[in-house]
Amino acid sequence: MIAKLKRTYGSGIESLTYSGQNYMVVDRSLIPDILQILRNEEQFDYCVDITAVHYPKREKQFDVVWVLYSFPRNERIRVTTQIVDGEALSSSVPIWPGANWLEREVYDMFGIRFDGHPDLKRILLPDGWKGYPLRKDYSILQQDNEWVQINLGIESGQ
Amino acid sequence: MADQNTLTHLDLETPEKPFLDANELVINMGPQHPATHGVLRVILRLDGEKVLGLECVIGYLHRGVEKIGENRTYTMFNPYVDRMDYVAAVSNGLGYCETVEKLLNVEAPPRAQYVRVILTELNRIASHQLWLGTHALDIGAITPLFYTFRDREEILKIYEKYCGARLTTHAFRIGGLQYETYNGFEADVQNFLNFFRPKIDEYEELLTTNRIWVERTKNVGKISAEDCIALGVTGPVLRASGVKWDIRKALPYANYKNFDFEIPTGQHGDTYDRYLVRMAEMRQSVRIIEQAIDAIPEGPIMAKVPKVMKPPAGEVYHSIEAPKGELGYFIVSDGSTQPYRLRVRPPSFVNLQALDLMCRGQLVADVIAVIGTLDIVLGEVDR
Amino acid sequence: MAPVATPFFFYLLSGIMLIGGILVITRKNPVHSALALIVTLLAQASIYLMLYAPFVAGVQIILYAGGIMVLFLFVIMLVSIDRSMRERQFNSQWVAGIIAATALGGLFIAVYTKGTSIFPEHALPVVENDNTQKIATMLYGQYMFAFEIASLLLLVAIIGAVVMAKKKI
Amino acid sequence: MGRIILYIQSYLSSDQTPGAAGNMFWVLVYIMLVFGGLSVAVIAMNWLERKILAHMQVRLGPMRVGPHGLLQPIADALKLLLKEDIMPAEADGVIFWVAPFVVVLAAFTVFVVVPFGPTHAITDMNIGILFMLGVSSLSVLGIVMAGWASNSHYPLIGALRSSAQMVSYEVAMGLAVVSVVLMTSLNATGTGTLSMIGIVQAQQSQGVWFIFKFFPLGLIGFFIFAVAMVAETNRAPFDLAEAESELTAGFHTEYSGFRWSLFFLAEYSAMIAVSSIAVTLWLGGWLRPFPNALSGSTWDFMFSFFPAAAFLFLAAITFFNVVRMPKHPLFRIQTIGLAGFGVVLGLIGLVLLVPAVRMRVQDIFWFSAKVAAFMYLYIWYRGTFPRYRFDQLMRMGWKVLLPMGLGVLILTAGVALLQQNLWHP
Repeated sequence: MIAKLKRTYGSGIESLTYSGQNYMVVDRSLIPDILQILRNEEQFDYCVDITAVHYPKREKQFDVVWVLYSFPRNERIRVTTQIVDGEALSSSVPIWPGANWLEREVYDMFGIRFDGHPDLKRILLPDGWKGYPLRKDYSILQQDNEWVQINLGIESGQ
Repeated sequence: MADQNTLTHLDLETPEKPFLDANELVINMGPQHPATHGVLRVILRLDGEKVLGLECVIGYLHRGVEKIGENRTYTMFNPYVDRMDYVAAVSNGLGYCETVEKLLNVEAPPRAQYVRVILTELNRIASHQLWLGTHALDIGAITPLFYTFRDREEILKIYEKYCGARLTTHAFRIGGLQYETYNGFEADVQNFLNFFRPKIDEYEELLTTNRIWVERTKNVGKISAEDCIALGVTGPVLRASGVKWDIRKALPYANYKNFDFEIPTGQHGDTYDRYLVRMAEMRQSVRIIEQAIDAIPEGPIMAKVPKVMKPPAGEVYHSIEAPKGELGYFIVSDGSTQPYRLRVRPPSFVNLQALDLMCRGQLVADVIAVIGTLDIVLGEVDR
Repeated sequence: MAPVATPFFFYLLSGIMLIGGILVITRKNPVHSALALIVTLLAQASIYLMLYAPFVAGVQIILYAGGIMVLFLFVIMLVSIDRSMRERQFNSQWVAGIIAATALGGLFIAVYTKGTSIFPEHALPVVENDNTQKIATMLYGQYMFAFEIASLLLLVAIIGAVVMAKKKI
Repeated sequence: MGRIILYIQSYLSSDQTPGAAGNMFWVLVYIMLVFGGLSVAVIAMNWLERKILAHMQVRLGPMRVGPHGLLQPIADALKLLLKEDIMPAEADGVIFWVAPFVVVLAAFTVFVVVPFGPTHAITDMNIGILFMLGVSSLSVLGIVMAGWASNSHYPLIGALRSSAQMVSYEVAMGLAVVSVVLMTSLNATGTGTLSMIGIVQAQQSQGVWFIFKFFPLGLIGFFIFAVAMVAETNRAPFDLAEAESELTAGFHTEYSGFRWSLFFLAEYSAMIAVSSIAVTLWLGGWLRPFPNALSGSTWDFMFSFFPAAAFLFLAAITFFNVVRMPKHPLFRIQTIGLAGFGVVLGLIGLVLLVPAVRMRVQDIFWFSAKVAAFMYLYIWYRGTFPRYRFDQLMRMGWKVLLPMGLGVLILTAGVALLQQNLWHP
């Protein structure tokens, strides 16, 4: 499967295996096509998870990870891509409606935007919150002091 | 595929017509509401009592578990996972320990595996019992709650005897178990099974053929198998829609491949089928525990793991079949003592997305039934 | 049963009725008006009781106070109260009001001054005990036809309401 | 002074209710007795419901305040009286304040015509049953007022639900009642009665409880009423108006303290009221079991010991539990309290043995016993049934009970007509 994809898209795809688990690193520009093909042709009909990893020292700061599963093939695969901070990805909600909240959470925690998402807003944190807590430069003790003071009427949430 | 048209976004902030002027009514359910199982807030848009659409507002219980994970060592983080789905703490622990074991490339010894299966399946029963009690309570039957809590107590007693805790058990360690089973563990579990088998019949006697129960649950909150898969819904909800899929069978973990059990499925994907599927799952769990008790081997309970865990750099996604669905952990290691990134894929969070679809066109009273049947735990949704 | 303190109760109930009636037309909040109307209707039912007409009193309570007024309230409560409070009330029909009031007043005065001859001199014998039975025999005997016509009319009204309310039957 | 005593005594020899006899003194006494008894019954019901429900649900229920939690209702009442009475800022003050009183008034006024015995009623109205249905339907007003005045969504929905429910079930209820009124007309004169006492007397003279009359018509009518009355009182499984899992507490969500307790009081007295209607109409009211089959002075004498026996039995149970109390010194006060309670029950039982009391109290005992059976049913329903959904409830009211009621009414009329004309020309 990956070989086939590689033939079509060439060097944009890198296939890797770690601890018996397959994953592929895909160039950002190929992501919409690859996901669509995985869903429609390769029968990866279940989007298990979407998440991101922050590498502040890299130039392309974020890894965005899709965990996909195929019921007919009983196979799991991860698709990873690297993007620069501020870059937007196209939303995969049209492909898997279940990606809705998962993308919202990625946006909430990392500030990665998804174009074409029907309702991209914060999900776990309150709407007016500033900052993206799962970025590495966001300390574990940090909070949006202004929000806490205005909305909770206390000096600090800690 | 879920019909995109039915899932259009609703502007709930500004209803088209002012309150009380016409049929449409926007009502806010929760975050303090007896039937939302915690601090779920649901904004309902109603036409009379018919639900036109709803939006979930979550995050009231957000504790930043994933951020904490990045700032704790692998061992230190282990107790935190118990606090996510606090109803099924053992399952959470199993998933986490197995994922880290995968990163470290170790495997728990057979005896530990068996004890893990026994405790996890007991946990599945306890979780389903709690679900049954609260679900029935939401629909108005108050008695099953007390029956299930009475029986769940017996499971909690076994946990307490084994590891000292009842709810947030922290029963497993990376690489196996911390404690050898206590004297009479097998007998206790066996006694529980003998005690519990007739109790399932008792629950079923109260509800399965109860006319009001059937009327309240049949054809309520229907969801098709395609919609389930498209929305990523897993666990008993998926199985009740007719998909025979259970990670224990599909991608076996622990030593589930050694056990003989069935995957109960439903056909209609309604609340009643989900009820039947969970009842059948309790019986299957009893079956698994019975086999495990008979086959439990002697031997070490802990694999060789270093005191200071430094998994090699890499990333691993591993998931287990928690009582609520697929519970996944995605851990990125950079070779240090702390995970570089720790992501939890909570079943409740993803399943909760289906609430909107399942409730449209139903009545307010059905929203309650559907929230109950999704079996969400807000500690896990919000993390 | 021997009547006790009849004039006292009569004036008490009439007073309640009058106050209730005035409140009905003066309150701006329709819910308050409806509730005042219920008070009036209940006082009226009590006056029926004093007149040895228990059946009428019972029907008054069940139908008017318990049934119709609940439906009234139902409708009023679903209407935006805030808006109706702000709206100008329809009390500008002074001419029609004065004409109606004068006519009614004239009628009352005429009955009060001349009308004593219309009514029998003495009070009717107390017939409390089989009063209800009498009504039954009258309704289902002498006035059977009228009664049935009335019920048929109501049936038509019900069907009409259902047809109008339901787009699809 | 002497005249007053004469006035008071004059009633004792009459065979009428004080209201019908026009004796104001005894009317007042009866009002006090009925409402005092009602309050005690509500308090007892509160304790019983919690205890019985608890035992159905494998738990103990109140155990701390007083022996076996006997003083719990009193403690709760005190707590409610002392609680802050909160009124939402946006509520409609006057209506919010008046609503609970309307509900209580409606629930209590009904008892004016409830016949605890041939002479044991405040009054006997010609339109007794009509009055009961009418006044009890007024409690809808209180509920609607409460729900609207709270100016909040849940109470409003609760009020709408409960009024729609009560108005719909009243129809089926009325049809069932009319079928009974038809049955009362099967006498020489051919006229029936609406009077509560008259209905029981009709059962006495026809020698059958109306539940067994024209079997199974009476039974079906009773069944319709028994379902409708649970819906009327907003109790499980028809407790949609206060379904706590959906509407938190329905129309009384915003109420607290004393005014909340008024709703509570009204709910329980309404339960007792509708049960009294059912008992009067179908179960022979104050008549003892088998008044015809087991007639004669010997049987009368035997049955007259029932009240005393019941209380002595309760006393015996209490003493048995006194013996079973833990012997720990901490439980001394509780043990003594329970023994005291048993002594009170026993004394009541002994008083009931006195011939003069024995003969007079019988009717009240049988009536209360039948009502108590209904109260137990109410608790039992609550312990077993899930809650109906609103559309199911309406479907049941309009599409099941109403046609059934109409059918029963028509069939009863037909059978009665046949019987009047063919068998007794």
